[in-house]
Amino acid sequence: MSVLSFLILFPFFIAFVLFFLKKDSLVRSFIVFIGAAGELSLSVYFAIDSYLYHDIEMGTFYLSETHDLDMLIAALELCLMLVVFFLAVKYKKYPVMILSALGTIPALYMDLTGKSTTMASHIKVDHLTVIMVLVVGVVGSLICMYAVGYIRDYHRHHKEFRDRSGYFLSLLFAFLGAMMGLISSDNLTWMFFFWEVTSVCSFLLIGYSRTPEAVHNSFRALWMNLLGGCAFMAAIIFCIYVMEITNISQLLVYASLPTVTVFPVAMLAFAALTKSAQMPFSGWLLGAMVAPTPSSALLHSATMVKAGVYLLLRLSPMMCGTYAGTMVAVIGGFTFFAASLLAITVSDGKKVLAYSTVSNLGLITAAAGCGMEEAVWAGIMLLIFHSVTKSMMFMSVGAYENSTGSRDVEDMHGMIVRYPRLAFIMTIGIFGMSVVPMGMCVAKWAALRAFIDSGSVYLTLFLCFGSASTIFYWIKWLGKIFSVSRGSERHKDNVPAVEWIAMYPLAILAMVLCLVYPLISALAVIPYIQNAFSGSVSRLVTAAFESGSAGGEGIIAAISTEDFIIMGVMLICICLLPVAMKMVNSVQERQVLSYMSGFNSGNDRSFYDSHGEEKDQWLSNWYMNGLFGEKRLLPFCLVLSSAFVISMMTVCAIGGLFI
Amino acid sequence: MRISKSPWLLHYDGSSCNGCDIEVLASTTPRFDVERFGIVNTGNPKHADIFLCTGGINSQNEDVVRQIYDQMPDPKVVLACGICACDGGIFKDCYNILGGTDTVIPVDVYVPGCAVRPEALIDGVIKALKILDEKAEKMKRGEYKSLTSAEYAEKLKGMKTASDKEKEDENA
Amino acid sequence: MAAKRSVIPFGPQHPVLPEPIHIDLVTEDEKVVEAIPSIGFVHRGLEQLVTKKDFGEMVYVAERICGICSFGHGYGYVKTIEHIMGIEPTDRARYIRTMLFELSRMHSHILWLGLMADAFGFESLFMETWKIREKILDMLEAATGGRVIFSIMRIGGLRKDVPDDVMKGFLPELDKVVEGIKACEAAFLSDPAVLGRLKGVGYISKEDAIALGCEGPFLRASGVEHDNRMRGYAAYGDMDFKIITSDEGDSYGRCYVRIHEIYESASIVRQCIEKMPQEGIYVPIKGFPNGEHMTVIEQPRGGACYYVHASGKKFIERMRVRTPTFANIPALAKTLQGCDVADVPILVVTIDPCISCTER
Amino acid sequence: MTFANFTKTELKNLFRKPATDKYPNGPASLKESTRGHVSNNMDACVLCSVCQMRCPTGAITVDRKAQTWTIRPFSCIQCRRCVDNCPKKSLSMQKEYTEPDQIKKEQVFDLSDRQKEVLAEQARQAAERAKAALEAGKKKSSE
Amino acid sequence: MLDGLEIVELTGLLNNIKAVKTDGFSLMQICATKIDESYEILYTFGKGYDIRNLKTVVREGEHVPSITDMFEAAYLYENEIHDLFGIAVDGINHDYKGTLYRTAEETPFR
Amino acid sequence: MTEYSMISVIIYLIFAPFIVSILSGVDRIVTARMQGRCGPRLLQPWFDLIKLFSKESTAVNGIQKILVMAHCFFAIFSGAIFFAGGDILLVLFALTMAEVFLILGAYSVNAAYSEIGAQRELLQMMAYEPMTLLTAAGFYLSAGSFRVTDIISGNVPLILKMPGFFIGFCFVLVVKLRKSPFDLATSHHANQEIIKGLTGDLSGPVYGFSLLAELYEEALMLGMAGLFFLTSDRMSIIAVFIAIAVIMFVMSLIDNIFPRVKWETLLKTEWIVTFFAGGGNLIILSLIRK
Ligand code: SF4
Ligand code: SF4
Ligand code: SF4
Ligand code: SF4
Ligand code: SF4
Ligand code: SF4
Ligand code: SF4
Ligand code: SF4
Repeated sequence: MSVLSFLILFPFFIAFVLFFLKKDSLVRSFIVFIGAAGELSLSVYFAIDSYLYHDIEMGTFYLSETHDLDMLIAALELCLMLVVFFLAVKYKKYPVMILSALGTIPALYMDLTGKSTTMASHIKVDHLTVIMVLVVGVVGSLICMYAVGYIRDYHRHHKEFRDRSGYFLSLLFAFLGAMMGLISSDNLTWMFFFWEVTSVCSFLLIGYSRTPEAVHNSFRALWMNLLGGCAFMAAIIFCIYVMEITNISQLLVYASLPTVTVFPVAMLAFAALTKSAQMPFSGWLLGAMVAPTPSSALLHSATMVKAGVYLLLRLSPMMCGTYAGTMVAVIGGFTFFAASLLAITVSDGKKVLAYSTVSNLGLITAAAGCGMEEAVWAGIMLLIFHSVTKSMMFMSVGAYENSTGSRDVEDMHGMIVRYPRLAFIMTIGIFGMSVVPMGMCVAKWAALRAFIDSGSVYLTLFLCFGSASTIFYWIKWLGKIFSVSRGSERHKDNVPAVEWIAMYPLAILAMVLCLVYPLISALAVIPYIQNAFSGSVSRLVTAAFESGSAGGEGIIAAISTEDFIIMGVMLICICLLPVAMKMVNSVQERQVLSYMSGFNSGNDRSFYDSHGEEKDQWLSNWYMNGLFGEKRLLPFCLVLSSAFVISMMTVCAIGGLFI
Repeated sequence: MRISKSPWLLHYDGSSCNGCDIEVLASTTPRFDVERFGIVNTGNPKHADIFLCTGGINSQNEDVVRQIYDQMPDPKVVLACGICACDGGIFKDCYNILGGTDTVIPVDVYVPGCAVRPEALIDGVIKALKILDEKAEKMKRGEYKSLTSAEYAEKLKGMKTASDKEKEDENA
Repeated sequence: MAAKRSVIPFGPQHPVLPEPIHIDLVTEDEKVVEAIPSIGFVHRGLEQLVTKKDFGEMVYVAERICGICSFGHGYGYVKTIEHIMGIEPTDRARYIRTMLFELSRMHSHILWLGLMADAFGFESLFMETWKIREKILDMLEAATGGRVIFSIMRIGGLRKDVPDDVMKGFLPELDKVVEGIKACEAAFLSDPAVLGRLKGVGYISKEDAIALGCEGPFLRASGVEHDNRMRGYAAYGDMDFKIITSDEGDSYGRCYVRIHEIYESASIVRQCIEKMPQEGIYVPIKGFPNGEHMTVIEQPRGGACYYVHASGKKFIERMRVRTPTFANIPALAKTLQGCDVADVPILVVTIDPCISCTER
Repeated sequence: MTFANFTKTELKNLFRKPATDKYPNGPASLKESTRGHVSNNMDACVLCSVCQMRCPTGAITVDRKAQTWTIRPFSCIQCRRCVDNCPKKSLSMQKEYTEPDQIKKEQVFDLSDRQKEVLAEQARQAAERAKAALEAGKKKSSE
Repeated sequence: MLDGLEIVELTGLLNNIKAVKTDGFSLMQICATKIDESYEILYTFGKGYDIRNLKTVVREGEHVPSITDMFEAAYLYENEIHDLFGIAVDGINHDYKGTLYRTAEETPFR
Repeated sequence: MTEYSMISVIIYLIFAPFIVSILSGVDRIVTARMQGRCGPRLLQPWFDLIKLFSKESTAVNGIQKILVMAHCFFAIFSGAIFFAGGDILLVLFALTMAEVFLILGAYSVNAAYSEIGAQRELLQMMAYEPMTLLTAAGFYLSAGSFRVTDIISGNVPLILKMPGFFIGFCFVLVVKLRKSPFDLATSHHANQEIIKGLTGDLSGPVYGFSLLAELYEEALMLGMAGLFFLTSDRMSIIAVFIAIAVIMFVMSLIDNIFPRVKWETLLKTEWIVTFFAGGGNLIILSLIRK
């Protein structure tokens, strides 16, 4: 327990210290470094510790008596509400006050009256927790390290913003702590508290630069998340007053009684959808791109948005075949597809990443909503791979922006020659996101199989269409990086060492994960699924069991050893490419100009134009704005998904409350 | 395996009157069907083995012709199609005509005609294919490398100065 | 923020267009947002040859202004000189000229159909049309001795007579040509897949077409009833034919006009052969031309102007040709804005560019 | 509108004999009137140089000293102007075209022996006439 | 011998052309001819089958106003005259500045 | 790996290019005949390939070359997995990977037409991938496994269960065999607005590698088409050959009676066909399975 509490509290402590170190100094960098390194090693230690000394098979439970802590949490909740109130008044955004109050006041009431605790323990550690702790701990800490270098450059480039980097770093750490709390809480009220902390932290981070756009976007993020918080609260109230339970694990016991659980599950799922920026709520995440890159990386890839899907994955045993499950699956699948199409139409690197995040979260959501073991397996795998790869992508885009002043994909032309190291990171990232044998694709593969098995035609279709679109935007990006024109030279990138410290391990991790994922699967994911689903043998799952393809064995069978070896070979071949490149390039051959209709002006960059002058050739990617443009597709998607969510929620509410 | 079994052809219209061009095009159509000899009209210098140039060279297209020629991989042959491409034809007195194709790149086969007949073109191509095979043979033995257009220009300069000298001698 | 636009060169060397035309294309995805054409790759300066070749020799140069409308150019030049010198060619010469002119028009239009098919990627249609075209080339060769350059024109008439039995032999061939074109017409004008590539592509309104000075089928496809043959030169005054127009104003309309003009031309050729007068083929000329004149005739691609300024010497002062393609280029530049990259060849082909005569 | 209406034509073609000429395995399709290359009947040519003057591309050279008539087929545009203008009708247009070649060959026609004699005879007569005229002139002047 | 020929002063050129335009004519061609030391510029307009010609004489060094405001398509002709004859044309809406024809010999007709 | 799969992989590796060359030689002759021409020799595609390898190797830059070779390697590799009876999804993913390398190769030269070709190739992938994935899903549903060895061990030809998938797959074939109306990215006719598209800047042996890859890829695609007909019965191999012959014929006919469409039409057509033919069949199969 002490490790865990340290894991949660330590970041808060660092955050507290950093809050007062306003000036950039060696001391501050050192503290960040210590904090990050500490958190990282702690989480690894925690994982090993849990495996070796605790019973994570059935979950280890802590803290069943917590009156004092509850009071503390109530007080902190009140503080959060006040912060929101203060800023809402300051920027005249009053509606968020209502949302905030709607969520917080019942929580306060229950905390103070002690309703929110039964004898059940508040903290639970099982396989999923360990996985999440590792993800958040490793990726999150690396991001914090990266942030030190980044925020310095950021302020060097953006003199117009006031340097509040201490506050920024402190928020990042607070966030980390909150995430740790969230993933280890079993008690719903506690979870709610951490949930709200992440909402408010992200709100503050998005509004960091205080430009009107940033403020506007931050409030959008806030109200969406608070709306989710209200739904969360509704679920808690229902659990406490109707079902007389307080914990998620207790809720899971009712998995086989979908009529009982449909209301709380639907409400929690709704909250998760807002947090994971699923379709009608995807707007906040896109808007969050105004924030400095580390917060984008942290919010969008590694942590906050993962909180949503984490909750969904927890709930997934209760979603198979229920209305709530259908809602989640459809929204997830739809988001996966629609966001990939939207990602095609944008050229701002961070925006592409944001849409792709929304899209991938959609897939995880769909996997959770589908509720089949294999799907959940794929969902968890996706979550791991996505965190590592996407945070790396965000970091490299940020580093590129700080080196060149632009983060537009179109400006990454010929990066492989100009900034080879960054290009290398990005290439790994993009490969990781899009092609086999890298992780994401393998998980998609398992998901496809699960979707087919579950008989949901719509999910299968969404997945097929969505992954085809995914390839498009990733590869065109990669293509830009590889477009080399003769005579371009290597530029010096001014990426600080700390950023490399963050990026290299992630890059290596991304590669290594591809090789060791069977291990992760066997050690953590499959045991978790077997436990989680043991109590809830729904009709569909039984069917799957009978056909002999579900369960631990089935999941491994989805990707057989043979396939795994083949993929290993592919990975090695890809790794050998740079070597081959060196070798082939050593063979001299006649170099010719690239083809420009015979009117090349002597280098690969320009041709003679209609006025006989040299004109630079410029090659831009496709964005298909006419077909899938944000203006065209987005409103349509939002309306469609909102209508769907509203109707499904209504059905669930009526079904859960009155039947 | 002879390279001449699959000659791919690139056609560029220098400053022809179109007469030769349509005949070149006609030779790819059913009546003459040069695909019988494996000829494909590629249009891309990087894939081509035979460069078929019609029309004379003028000051605006000389660079284009040079560039296309240089972009073609060895072994390659150049066919000058039509009288214009052979020596400037009826236009050779025009202020903007520098001369036939051989003023900028080396020509392997001259195909006369105004306009060149598809049959003559076929004859010319068949002749060119023999040369292509010879070049390929020599290339294999490492004895052959085609001149680049720049080298050719040098060579021409050399030739000219030599003949100029002769003329001067004569005058003297 | 980098522009999401590509700047690419299109031509001069380009596979779909044997014509060395160059266009600077600025595109967004596949949409062309800006297109600046440039010509001059074929510019020879043949108008200046008048200072080196006498007015009789210039006929050979005029024929080689373009190898496709070779006959028309020869005719245009000769007619201008004849007008200045006040010569009236014999009836038989007029009829044979008309017949050859219309055969050239047919071969040119069929050639165009093929290139059009090629431009939208319909290879077999291209092959089919060019297969049919060979029949006309055979006729032309039988009549004149050349497939594309005829060398039959002379000031005052023709250099060579075409025997009547040869001309009679054309009639059944013409029927076959028309029949073949009918089969292709089905593909051009009523296949939905082809229509998808033609309808609405490169629209020019009637007003624009007139204002931009468009010519020929391009103009008629925008609904303007204008055909210089109606001026009645050569033997057109004696012929019965109608002006083909279309109100579509797009690439489809241009196909429609050209295909139907082929039928009209076939009918004119037939009329010529049937009514062929029997008498000499040329009148001798004396002296040198003196004066200036501009002739406007209808080439396959539209009206062409021939201007000659002569001052009674062996060498004329100035010859100028304004060709239909030249007149159509501003309209082309206009239609290119906003089209797809895939449509660029189609649009360039719809004006039926003969850069050769455009740049001379 | 009929979908894929070219199918019939294509299938018909498939089962028909191809429209392709046999050339080069068969004869080239040359018409009676085809303008191929210029040839000179050196039995009739008088080396008057009219053809050289008339040729638009300067493809003909008449060398009276060497008694040859030379054509550069790689410059000839087959316009037939020389043929039409030859006063002796010694030129003719053959329907076979000039073969492609690796170099731009010239074709030299030597005057036939008979014609050489004829020309020499003519020249002698001309010389005599000139001489006679000259003498006549001399006489006149002396007178 | 030219149809509807009218010879106008360079100064009155634009007004005359405006009148032609008001009559509904469109531009057919513009060309130049060098006569001794000056240049004749011939503007040809057409309406249906009617033709009207305007001729003006430009001396060496004189500038010609562009008519591209009235006839958009005139730019090619004007550029051509500039490139081949070296006559300066002012205010062309699309001025190639001497690069329409990139000839070996500059202004060969001059 | 069983002996059978060993043998079939070896046959594939050694003979596939040759066999596919002959097939496309036949295709070229048939095309020519449809156009009223004689057409090339039967082995013409093979000659073309060999020729390329004897040409001089020129390159715009070094990266391009290695990327194209990687493309070739992975194309062959994915075919090998298929003929070894491996997982069909893995085959498709590996094929995608191969395509990616080709596209990167085209990007790497920084030339207008290559890049347009690359974008279009990407677009084509986007257009046909849903269908190929769905086809795999269809095989899984009807044969209970993604593995080729399991798929062909049934008693009835799967085409009976999967007609919709087959129709959709034929649309994919039009793209993959680079036939009009969908040959947007390169063009097997030299007459289109982009010059051989993404292979436009390859020359000599490097281009040879990409053609070789194409031959292997075609073998793979035809093999996949064969899966619809192959059963545990040995004689079904004859059905496969007949089917492939018919498919090839229909492909060249289609090639000859259509103009090329534009990219939007391609995308829409492919997706609509995928959605209705593939999706419809998928629904039916799922229902049957339940
Ligand atoms: S290379 Fe040029 S375009 Fe690219 S970032 Fe540097 S300065 Fe800008
Ligand atoms: S082409 Fe331009 S943008 Fe690209 S690397 Fe070279 S200089 Fe930079
Ligand atoms: S040789 Fe004759 S036909 Fe050929 S381009 Fe020259 S002038 Fe035209
Ligand atoms: S597109 Fe190719 S085949 Fe067609 S005319 Fe042009 S060069 Fe010839
Ligand atoms: S459009 Fe011009 S270049 Fe093309 S074939 Fe016709 S005449 Fe020749
Ligand atoms: S318009 Fe074109 S085809 Fe007609 S004569 Fe002029 S150049 Fe030739
Ligand atoms: S060929 Fe005729 S024109 Fe020529 S030199 Fe001989 S006789 Fe005179
Ligand atoms: S045919 Fe014409 S070009 Fe040839 S030699 Fe006679 S006059 Fe000269």
